[in-house]
Amino acid sequence: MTFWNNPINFIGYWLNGVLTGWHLPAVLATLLIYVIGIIVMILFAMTLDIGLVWVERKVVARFQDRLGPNRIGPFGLIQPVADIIKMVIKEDITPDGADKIVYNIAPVLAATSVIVLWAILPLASTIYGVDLNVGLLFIVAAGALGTLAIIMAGWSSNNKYALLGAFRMVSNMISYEIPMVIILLIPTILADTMSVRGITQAQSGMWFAILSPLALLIFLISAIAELGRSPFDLNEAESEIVAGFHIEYTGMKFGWFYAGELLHAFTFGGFIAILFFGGYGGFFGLEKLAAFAWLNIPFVQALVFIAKAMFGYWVIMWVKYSVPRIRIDHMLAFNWKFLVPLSLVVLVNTALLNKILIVLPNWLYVLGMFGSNIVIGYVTVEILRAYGRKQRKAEQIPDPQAHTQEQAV
Amino acid sequence: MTAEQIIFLLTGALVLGAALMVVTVRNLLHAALWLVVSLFGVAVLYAILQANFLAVVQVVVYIGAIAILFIFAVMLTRREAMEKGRQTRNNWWIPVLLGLFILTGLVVLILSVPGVERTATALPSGLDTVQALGMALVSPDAYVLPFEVASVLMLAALVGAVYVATADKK
Amino acid sequence: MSIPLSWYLVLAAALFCVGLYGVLSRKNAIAILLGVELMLNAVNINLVAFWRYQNPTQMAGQAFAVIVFAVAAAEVAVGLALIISVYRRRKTIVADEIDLMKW
Amino acid sequence: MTNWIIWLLPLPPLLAFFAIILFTNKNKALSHGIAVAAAGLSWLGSMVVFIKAVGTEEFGKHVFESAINWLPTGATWLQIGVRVDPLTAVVLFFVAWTVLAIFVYSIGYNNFGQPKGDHDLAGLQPHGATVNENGHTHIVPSIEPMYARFFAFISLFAFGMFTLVVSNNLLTLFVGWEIMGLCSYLLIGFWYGKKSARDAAIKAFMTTRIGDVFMLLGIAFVYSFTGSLSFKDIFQPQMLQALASTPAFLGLSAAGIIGLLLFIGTVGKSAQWPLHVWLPDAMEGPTPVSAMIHAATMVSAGVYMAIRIYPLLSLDAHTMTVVAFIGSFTALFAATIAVAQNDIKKVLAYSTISQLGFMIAALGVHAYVAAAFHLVTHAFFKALLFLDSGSVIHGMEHGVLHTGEHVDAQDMFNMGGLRKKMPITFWTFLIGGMALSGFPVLTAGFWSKDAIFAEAFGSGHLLVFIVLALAAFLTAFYTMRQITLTFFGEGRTKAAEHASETTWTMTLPLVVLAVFAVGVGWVGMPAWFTGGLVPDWFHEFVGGTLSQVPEAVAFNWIPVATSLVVALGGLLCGWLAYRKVTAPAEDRLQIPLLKNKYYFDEIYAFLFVRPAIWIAEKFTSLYMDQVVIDGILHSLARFSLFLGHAFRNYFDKPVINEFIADGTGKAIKASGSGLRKIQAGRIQYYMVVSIVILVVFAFIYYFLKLGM
Repeated sequence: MTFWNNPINFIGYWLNGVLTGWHLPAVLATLLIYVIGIIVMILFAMTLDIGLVWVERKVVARFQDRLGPNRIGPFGLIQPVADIIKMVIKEDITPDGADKIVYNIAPVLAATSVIVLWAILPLASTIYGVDLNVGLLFIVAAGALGTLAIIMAGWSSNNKYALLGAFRMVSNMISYEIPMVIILLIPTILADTMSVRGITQAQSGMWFAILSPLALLIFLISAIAELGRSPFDLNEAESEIVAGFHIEYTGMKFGWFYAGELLHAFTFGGFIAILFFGGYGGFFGLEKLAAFAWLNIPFVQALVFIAKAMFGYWVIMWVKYSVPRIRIDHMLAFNWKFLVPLSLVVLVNTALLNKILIVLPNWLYVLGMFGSNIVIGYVTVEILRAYGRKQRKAEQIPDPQAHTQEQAV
Repeated sequence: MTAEQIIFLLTGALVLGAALMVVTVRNLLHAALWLVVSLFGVAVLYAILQANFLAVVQVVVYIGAIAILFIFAVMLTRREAMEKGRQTRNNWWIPVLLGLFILTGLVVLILSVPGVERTATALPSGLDTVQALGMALVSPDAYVLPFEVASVLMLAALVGAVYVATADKK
Repeated sequence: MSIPLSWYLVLAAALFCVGLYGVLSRKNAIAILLGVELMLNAVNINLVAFWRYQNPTQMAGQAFAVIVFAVAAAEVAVGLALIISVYRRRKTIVADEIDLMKW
Repeated sequence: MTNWIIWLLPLPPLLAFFAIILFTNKNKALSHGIAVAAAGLSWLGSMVVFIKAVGTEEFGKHVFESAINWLPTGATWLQIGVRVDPLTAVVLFFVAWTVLAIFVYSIGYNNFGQPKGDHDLAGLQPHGATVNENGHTHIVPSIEPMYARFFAFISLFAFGMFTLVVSNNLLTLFVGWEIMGLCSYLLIGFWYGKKSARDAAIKAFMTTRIGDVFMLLGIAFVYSFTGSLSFKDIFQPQMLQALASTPAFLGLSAAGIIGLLLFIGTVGKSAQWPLHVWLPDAMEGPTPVSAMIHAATMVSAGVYMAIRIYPLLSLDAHTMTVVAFIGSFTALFAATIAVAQNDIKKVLAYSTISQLGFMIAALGVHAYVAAAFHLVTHAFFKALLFLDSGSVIHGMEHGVLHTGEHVDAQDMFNMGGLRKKMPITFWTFLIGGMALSGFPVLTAGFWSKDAIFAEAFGSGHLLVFIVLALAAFLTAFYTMRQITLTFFGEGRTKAAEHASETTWTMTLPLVVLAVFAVGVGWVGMPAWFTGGLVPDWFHEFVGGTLSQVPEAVAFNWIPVATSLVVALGGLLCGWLAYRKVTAPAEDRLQIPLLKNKYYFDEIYAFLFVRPAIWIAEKFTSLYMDQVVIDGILHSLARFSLFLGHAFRNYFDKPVINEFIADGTGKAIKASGSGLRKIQAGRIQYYMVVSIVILVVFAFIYYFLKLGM
């Protein structure tokens, strides 16, 4: 066990040695090491978050045909730091009639709900917090915490816009949790495990994105909804409810929400990478070749993972900055009438085909899975088209009354 | 006093304290939030008991669904929730006595059971509790029937809730 | 590993009694439901503890805990729906005031 | 493996029956597709079994048999199962072939592919449809209205036959037997619109029922005696010994009684005198049905059963005498009637009866193998003949529809000269006819009949021999008569001149069956003809069914000469007598006694039917029912009425109403108004109460437990 192939355990081992060398009881030592590990993990996430602020702003700028932050530091790299300083020194307001405790807990909880996700996020084959055998459910649980945080924030601000925003957000999250959970079952079926690492390793041969592209699509959509980003950002629709659930928050409390959202987005990019693009590994068996052994070095893997996560994150941003917001009833209808049934169909299809085709040679198996998804997608699109046509026909019936009035005028 | 015991005692204290807050605080929304805390503590207990699945599901179901439902209900019936009067009935002492009585009885009973002081043995190696639970829930010679019945119950509850809660249009 | 079974049982008993107190003493119907939730959880703790301490390969405890989850969810959904519709009609959710069913 | 096939043999037709009845009855093509496919499957299976059977050495010693427990009878089980021994194998062979042929034939016979009739009704024969072909309209045969139903019925029929053949015990044999009885009823009355068809159906059903009842008695007797119904157990030597040695009443042994009872079943099923009356009327049904019932399956089933129980039958000399007598008498008697019939199908019907008589008679003179042999050959050529007659009728009907002239399409005197019109039918009919009349050497009929003669003569039953010889002569005679009237000479009606050959679905089965009608005889050539070069395969094979193979009778020139003479002589006479005849008037044999079948129907009507009706109307209805039974019922009613009044006035009103009912009501009311205070409508109040009570009881229980 060297530092290079198993850094976490190596450090842990070393620390343990040191602490017990200081005559600490073993129990305390382990506890201490766990605490340290947690802190390190949070710090890492947060630093990454600072980077994300920069990335986000740059990408937005490019999408909106601007330059973005470029004054402070090379390419404005120091800009986020400036932002943070600004937030910290801003006045921290707690409005009258607000439910103080809840109001103050909410942002922390919001950020926590994101950070806990990092406990199961495997940066590399040996760099990860824990390897839960219920990892995927853990994601959902964390999402539940996020929901709670938002509703707490919205309610405790004692502000109708905040409450409305919270209601919207919660209805949004709860309803989009359903397709997400259903879709999370698909990697579970394909990899025969809910452990995130297990899923990653199961994709060393073939990405699940290829075995089930529809699942990837649905997961992406519901993830965006879960994040409450455009086009599902009704919780903070400026034009309607000013800023939604965090309308009353200022300074670093707002900062928590903001940071939380960015990190959340990136984390979901990471989960997309893990669930569908083979996470830190998954070069279609390339890494098994001796020539590419260097791909298995943990740090390389971590870099690979971050790159893939960035890709997912970028897609999310892409959607956010190019798709307009949709109305809430449309959003819920889209979920209940389209996304949930479709995801159920995909789930059943995957479950059946996976059992049936597994006997076939590998390439046929992959082909079958992919083809089936394509077929389902095509059929869905056709159905939608037919439905749309029908609606258009229904709307285009000319109203003679109006016509005559026009003539009268 | 091992680390585990410390954790257990902390969690237990959290659970019980939160539960007490649930039944005593006046602000109903706080009560709901305290419920969340208490249930989270229960989830931790499950984790200590190495029932990962249950721990996570506890969080998903109770905090993600039930607590949210409660909070919604509280908000929808805001007028009541916000009124700052006493939230307990006049003869609140009867339940107190009853509770204490039952508690003592139960504790006496529990402690009188032989072998109740024993500690758990390590899980048999190679036992994937999640997989085993899944098997148990769907294998015909185990609990598939209760499982299915429960799912039917869920469906019925769903329909009923929707029907009851929709404002009757007049 | 090092926790006696009795601790769980006692904790569960205490939680149960607290919930019972809540159920019996609170005016507000929603609060009563909260108490019920506590009691259900107490039961679950027992189930899981026994699963862990008796025979972990025999999944009865966990299975029934799951079923209790389902039942709890159903109970809350229906209960709250009822409360809300009662609130719509009678503008109250105080359990004692909802006594149409008496003689 | 083979046993599996045997078990599954009857299944496809049954499935086809249900499939057609339940699902596909709207779609004609699909229906007959299913039916034929099912028949084909059973055919395939039968062939496999047959070939395996032939391939097995000493097959008679180790037959295919498997049984399962069916009904628990106290300690033991009543077993049912399947058994294929040499006899079954050959029967299976011809059943499979004929059934398949008939199924295919039915497609054409029911005018598949023809237009729907102008005014066809379900339950009536198709009357033809008017089609407009390039300008001029003309009438063509129309498709059967109940097409799918027909195939469903014959499928069920086939199921019954296969079940009967492969079953290894009397019970399932009887089941198949009865299923066929039902199907014959359904199929004879297929055109239930016609009164004649209805009556014929009922007649057939009732008449065979008489036989079946006795057969059931016989089965019961067997079971009560031997405690088993499977042939294996019954035919054990010691069991047979016991049966033969146990005296029953009438000076007959148990074996004799059982044999007689079962044989009466055969008499009914195979239309032997005196239960023969149903068969000619059964010609009302569609021709494939006639072929099915009267050649291939049902009547053969009777004989098959008789042959099957031969070991039992042969135990008692008296029984054998009865069998021999009935057989030979029926043979002659039916032949004489057949001579005078003009309906082409009726002739065949009576010839069937007489041929079956041959078999029974053969059995009666212990000619086991000969009987089986004739059963097989007859099944082939008689099926062929029936299908041919159907084809002829079809052609005639075509002519009738074409010319619009109203003549009976079945009356031979309306035919003539058809050999040019329908060559295939003619040649196949000729072959069949020759086989029937036992045209020497070539045809199957010759060999089987010759075998019977030889056995009868060899075993010294001279009377039987002579009677059968006469019958054979008549057979040849009326066969030639039929051929001459139908095919030779000139068409006597416009319809006959416009008759046309039928579709391939009808002619193909004819050709196939014709091949067998000739070929199947050669497997049974006796040693004296082949000079021992080829052993008498059939004799060896089927004889193996019995415990020891019966030795072939020594060659004797008398029977051979006889069969030659009667066959050729009969044919010649027939030809001479009828080559010029053009009208019934010129037929010298149209004497009333024969035409009216010795007035048997009338006699039965007088002896049984009318008395029955008289008893029903005069005695049972008027006296028994209206006076005795009604009287009893009425008095009962009065009594109970009186009783009811008494109860009401002296018990119900005062005691029940006043005291119990109202009293209870009042009491409950009072207590309720007292108790209702408790129901506060407050859940928590309820909960507290209930929990307190619970706790109290828990504690009581706990301390009691400690106390113990």
